[in-house]
Amino acid sequence: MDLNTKFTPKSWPDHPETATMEAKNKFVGFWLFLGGETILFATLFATYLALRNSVPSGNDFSTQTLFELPLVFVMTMLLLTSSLTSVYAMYHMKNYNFKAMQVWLAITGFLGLGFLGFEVYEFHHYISLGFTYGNSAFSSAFYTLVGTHGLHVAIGLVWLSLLILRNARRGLNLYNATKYYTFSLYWHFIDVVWVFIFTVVYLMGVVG
Amino acid sequence: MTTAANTVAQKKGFGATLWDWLTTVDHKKIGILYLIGGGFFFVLGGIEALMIRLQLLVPNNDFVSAGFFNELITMHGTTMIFLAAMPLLFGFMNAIVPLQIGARDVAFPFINSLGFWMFFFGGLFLNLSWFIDAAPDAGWTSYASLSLASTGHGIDFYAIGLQIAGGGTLMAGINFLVTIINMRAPGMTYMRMPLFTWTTFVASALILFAFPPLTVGLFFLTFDRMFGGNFFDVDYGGNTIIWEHIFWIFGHPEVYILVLPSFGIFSEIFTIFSRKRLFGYSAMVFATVLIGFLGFMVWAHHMFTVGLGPTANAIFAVATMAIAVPTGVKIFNWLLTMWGGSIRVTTPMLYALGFIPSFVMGGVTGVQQGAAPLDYQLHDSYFIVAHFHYVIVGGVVLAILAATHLYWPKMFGTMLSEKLGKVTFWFFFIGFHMTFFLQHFLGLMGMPRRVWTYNADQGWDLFNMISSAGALLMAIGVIVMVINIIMTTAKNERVGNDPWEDGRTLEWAIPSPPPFYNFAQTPLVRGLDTYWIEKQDGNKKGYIPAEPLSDIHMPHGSFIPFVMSLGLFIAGFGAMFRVEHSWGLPVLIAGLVLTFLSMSLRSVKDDLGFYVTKEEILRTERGSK
Amino acid sequence: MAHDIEIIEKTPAEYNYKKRNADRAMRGQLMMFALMIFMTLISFTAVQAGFSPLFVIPVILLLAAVQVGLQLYYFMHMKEEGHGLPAMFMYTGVLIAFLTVLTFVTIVWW
Amino acid sequence: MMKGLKKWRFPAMLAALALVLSGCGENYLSTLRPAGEVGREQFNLLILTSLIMLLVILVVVVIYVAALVKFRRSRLGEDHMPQDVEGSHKLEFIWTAIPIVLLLIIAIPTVYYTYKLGDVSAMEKADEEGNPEHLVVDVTAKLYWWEFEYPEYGIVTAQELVVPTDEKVYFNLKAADVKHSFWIPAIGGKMDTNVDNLNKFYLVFDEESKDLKDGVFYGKCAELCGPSHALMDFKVKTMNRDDFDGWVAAMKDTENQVADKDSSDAGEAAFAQSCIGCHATSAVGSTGAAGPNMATFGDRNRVAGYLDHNKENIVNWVQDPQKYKPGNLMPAFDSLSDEDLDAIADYLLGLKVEE
Ligand code: HEA
Ligand code: HEA
Ligand code: HEC
Ligand code: CUA
Ligand SMILES: [Cu+2]
Repeated sequence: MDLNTKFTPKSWPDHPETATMEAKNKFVGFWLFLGGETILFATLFATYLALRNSVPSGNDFSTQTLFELPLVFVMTMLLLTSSLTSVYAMYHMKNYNFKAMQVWLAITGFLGLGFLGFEVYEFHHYISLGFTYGNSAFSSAFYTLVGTHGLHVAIGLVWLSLLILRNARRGLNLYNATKYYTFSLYWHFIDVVWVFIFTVVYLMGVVG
Repeated sequence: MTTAANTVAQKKGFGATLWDWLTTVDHKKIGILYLIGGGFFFVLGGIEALMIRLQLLVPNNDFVSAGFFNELITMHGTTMIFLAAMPLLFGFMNAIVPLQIGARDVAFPFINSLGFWMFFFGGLFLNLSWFIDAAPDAGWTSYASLSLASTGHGIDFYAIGLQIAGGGTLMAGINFLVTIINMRAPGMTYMRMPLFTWTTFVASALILFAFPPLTVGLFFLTFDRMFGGNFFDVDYGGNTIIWEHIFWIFGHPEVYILVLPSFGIFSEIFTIFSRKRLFGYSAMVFATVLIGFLGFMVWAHHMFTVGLGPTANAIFAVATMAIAVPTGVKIFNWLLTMWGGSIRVTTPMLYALGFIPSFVMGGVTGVQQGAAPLDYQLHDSYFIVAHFHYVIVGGVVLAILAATHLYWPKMFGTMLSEKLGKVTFWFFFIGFHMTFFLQHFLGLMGMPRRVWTYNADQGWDLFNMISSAGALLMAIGVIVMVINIIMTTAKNERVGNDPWEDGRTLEWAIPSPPPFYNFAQTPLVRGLDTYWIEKQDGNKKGYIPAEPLSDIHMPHGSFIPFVMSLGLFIAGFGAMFRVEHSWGLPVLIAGLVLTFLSMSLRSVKDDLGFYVTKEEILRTERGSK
Repeated sequence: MAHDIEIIEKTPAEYNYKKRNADRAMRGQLMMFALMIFMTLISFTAVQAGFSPLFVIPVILLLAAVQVGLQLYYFMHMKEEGHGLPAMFMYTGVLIAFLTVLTFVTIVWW
Repeated sequence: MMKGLKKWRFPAMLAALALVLSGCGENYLSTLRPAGEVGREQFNLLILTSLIMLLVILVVVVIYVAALVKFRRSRLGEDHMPQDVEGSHKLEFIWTAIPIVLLLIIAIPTVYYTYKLGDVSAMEKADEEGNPEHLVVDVTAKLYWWEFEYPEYGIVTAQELVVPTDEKVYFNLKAADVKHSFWIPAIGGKMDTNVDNLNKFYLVFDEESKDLKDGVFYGKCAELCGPSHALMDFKVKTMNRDDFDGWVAAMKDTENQVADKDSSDAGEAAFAQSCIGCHATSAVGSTGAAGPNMATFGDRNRVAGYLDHNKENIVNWVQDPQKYKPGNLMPAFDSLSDEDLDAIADYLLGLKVEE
């Protein structure tokens, strides 16, 4: 395949993300990777549930005293919206509308950045209260679960920036269409994990 | 860079050859690298085993100290499982599976190479613990209360080394999965895949689901020991049972990751040397999948004595026993494959024949352990040691040795000596039963495992001595095999496509060793045992091409996997010595930066591979005739 | 292999058909998004309203599961063709994930 | 094969196998010579499963040998082309069904005994006066020694567990530092002592131990717990209820037996000087001491759980405990004079509650 093969919206395949053998491999491989990630997060969730509110005596941090829902709600909205914007980006990718795709991706990135900013603020706030990583089993489990998710967001942002910058002048082709597509899968997956985090960690935490 | 991967290696200087191996992404070469790496660690683990047996030769022995003994067993178990058995199997999977499905390469050649180098550097990291500070000493299971209490950096080496090697394994697993899903030749439906391919597929799926928990567990351990985490520290609200669950959620599937490919290898051997198709092929496939699936439901049988309560114990006991059924289906199908066949007892077949009774013995003791109340007696006694060496050595190691003889001609183009092969077998086989059979009784007679020494006159002296003598016989067997390999390589008598004469699957249809692009034309598959069908139909070429001869697209070699793994290796040291040395943190960061920079380099620098021209293919094909 | 890619020019009719389909799909996605936001709102309100945990927890867990299903099936296109294998692996993953979580909330104790 | 196996033969085979196996190992240590109800139930399960397993192995080996004999290429000729068969549903059904049946035979007693052995509901039961109905022993496993507390009687001992015969004895198991596992092979299966929680189980002791070789059953630590895991042995003395009650009374009598610095006994004085901080000499108390309780030291069978019980070993031990149990938590007392050591050893050997 030649990278410089130029497509038009009319010659652009219906499924550019799986149009070549390499693309098919990447597509399947990435889905499998997400299958593995499911277990990774499940283990983290399981551990968190087992250690939730498990603190040494004399330490009175608990989900109920710690978590504040308004912040979490804003974060949730940011991330959910970014999921939608990345859907828009893929919509334009499939229509071979490179510019629009890049714009929607950039928006996705900014929403993600906003989310991450709030998360950093949240962690910073907890730490200033004395709820540090080493405070208790509860704190370790909390930071590791939520932090691993945050790390995924951060990695996603780096990935996205590289994609946007690297291809800015090249435009869409069958070589990078899969890369964009797998990125969007990844981004949705991060959202999936967050849905469970806000439910299991924050909402259930506040309920008690 | 290496457009010249096709120029024959002999013409190159040492530097170029080395560079070629460091950068190769060819699945056949990576297979060989895995064999070299795994073989090295197998000998290392074997030497550790010999030292264990030497220490236990007589009561109150002081050949090694108590602390050193614990390091020995830990490193023996860890090395054998993660750095010997699995990589050796990966070696054969890499070398053979793409050929069996008629592919030119694996789905992700780059990731394949990355997987190897991560395994290699992880193993190196782990074993450097012998020279730096201390080796891990909390058993290969590294139960949390002890592994947190262990002083020195031993456990840190374990956690970080396995993390790196485990990452490599996960990548290898995904790579095999996608290869088998996407790269099959036309006509190669799932139900026409050779059993070795099937078992590789299921084992890789197990890797995909079992290794993430290990990753998480090791992270917890790393954080608890090095970064102030409290997952397992009871004083801070932590819980050590979590580690046990996580470890065995990984650990039990792990043993099936080992044994399923071994089953696959034996399935190939039974069909080839019985000159008969596999009896009950679809049942075999189904059993493989079922074993893989059930493998995830039984982990707590390692924790019967932990105090999970009768309900949990009962559920896991019954689930455990269920695995005997699909495994039995396999055993009987193999027997019936032989039945009515024309059995030729070559060296590989000899191993397969040795495997059946040995593995059944190991399997049935497993079922006994699955009976929870009985396991209260057996757990952590030498009975367990006997059980798992019967299944691992009698199943996995025999399979590896068998595959070495079976696939050597395919991988290297020369036949290992049959005579020496049989000598190896008999020494190894007799030594194996001598070592481990009596250990069942040692366990029943009250001997706990992982004991550094024992007092005389508890009734264990004689059996231990016999057991130790057996280990020596195994060592002789392995040494004979090494001699065999050296002699064969020196003689270098070339063999043709199908040296065993009764080959059935696609890998036997092409030259030994295959050209770097494997199949000049992608084959068309018409049924199970493709090559056999074509042979029966008198097809001289060995397979029907599914495409006209045309240029072949191949990936470039790359040095990046090596550098990425090196970066992680360096970062590991930084993480470990972060607290006591000021250089720790910078080294940690530098290593990670190296890894991520080379990774981004890879994703930014497009690598579209190169084409092998038609003429070149024709030249090569003629040359190999 | 890669170099076999043929470039097929769509006829205007085909192109319009594709475009219409894509637009319809996109409207569907938007609907799903609205639904997700709605469910999120319900979850947060249910918790804020202070109903009994015995009621709230199952409800929010259910909503989370549904929402995740929507993400997977719509946003990640798992409902579309060619996703049988990814779906199979995801389901297996989810099953094992469920078992893991179940274990940790039942037989890890103090 | 199954045809020849008439109904009555099965129990007979069970008995035969049991007989053969019970020749194995020492009666104070072997799971094959059970001396208690729990161990016996487990042993029966062992015999039952072993027989079934032997049957499985036999079937496999018979088919295997027959195939090997009948279908060798050397017999059939080089050119023999076997007929390809795809499989056989009938056969496949058979070898799925029969193992399932065999497994059910194992599964039923397995589940039954899992619940039976896990039943500790009687532990908390008390009679009208509030006295517990059953003997409960709290076991604490520590880096390389065992502490046994009898909460009902307010006494504590170490290294040697003393229990009455012919009744259920319940155990609370806990580890103080890292995980260990409590195992008396001849009496019954083990249970882990976790650091996280209490584990509970029961054992029954049938046989009085005085007739055994050392007069005790052997107990082992079965979970890797550090360098001296191999040496973390303990001993079990079993006696009839009357003797046991006598022993308890004697233990209670040590209430005020505290080593005195000013004692005329040089050993006692030296002990009070250096050792009392970790080793109590009165059996009345509770768990939690840094070192083993010494109130019954003279009655014991071993020094530090595994060394022969003589003066020389005591002296050697005190001078350099690390040499004998690497990693244990007792500091070396190499500065004590030989006389002091000698006197301490004598003093310790004199600490007895049995005649
Ligand atoms: C290749 C590795 C491998 C394999 C294949 C197996 C296979 C099995 N294992 Fe094993 N096992 C280990 C490796 C393996 N194991 C290791 C390494 C450990 C110890 C880890 C540690 O603590 O360090 C261990 C420990 C272990 C335990 C924990 C013991 C303890 O610590 O207390 C248990 C308990 O149930 C168990 C059970 C089984 C069972 C039921 C099988 C079954 O899959 C076996 C099935 C096979 C057969 C049964 C034979 C063929 C069947 C027939 C011929 C049909 C008819 C049979 C019947 C009706 C019975 N194993
Ligand atoms: C793949 C897995 C695997 C394999 C192949 C083996 C192979 C062997 N094992 Fe291993 N073993 C384990 C996995 C394995 N083991 C595990 C997981 C444990 C538990 C660890 C723990 O408790 O944490 C264990 C524990 C274990 C113990 C119990 C330790 C204890 O509890 O105290 C013993 C004791 O006998 C033992 C012995 C042996 C022996 C004699 C071999 C033999 O089969 C080895 C044969 C190989 C050789 C003898 C090498 C020969 C080579 C040479 C001699 C060099 C030749 C020289 C040149 C080529 C230059 N092993
Ligand atoms: C810091 C605490 C400490 C001090 C002080 C100490 N010991 Fe110990 N001692 C221990 C521990 C812990 C053990 C158990 C070691 C083991 O078995 O692993 C032990 C075991 C022993 C044993 C073997 C016990 C048995 O039941 O068989 C003897 C004898 C002994 N100590 C004697 C002494 C004498 C004599 C002194 C003083 C001179 C002394 N100890 C001082 C901690 C201590
Ligand atoms: Cu305590 Cu082993
Ligand atoms: Cu297991």
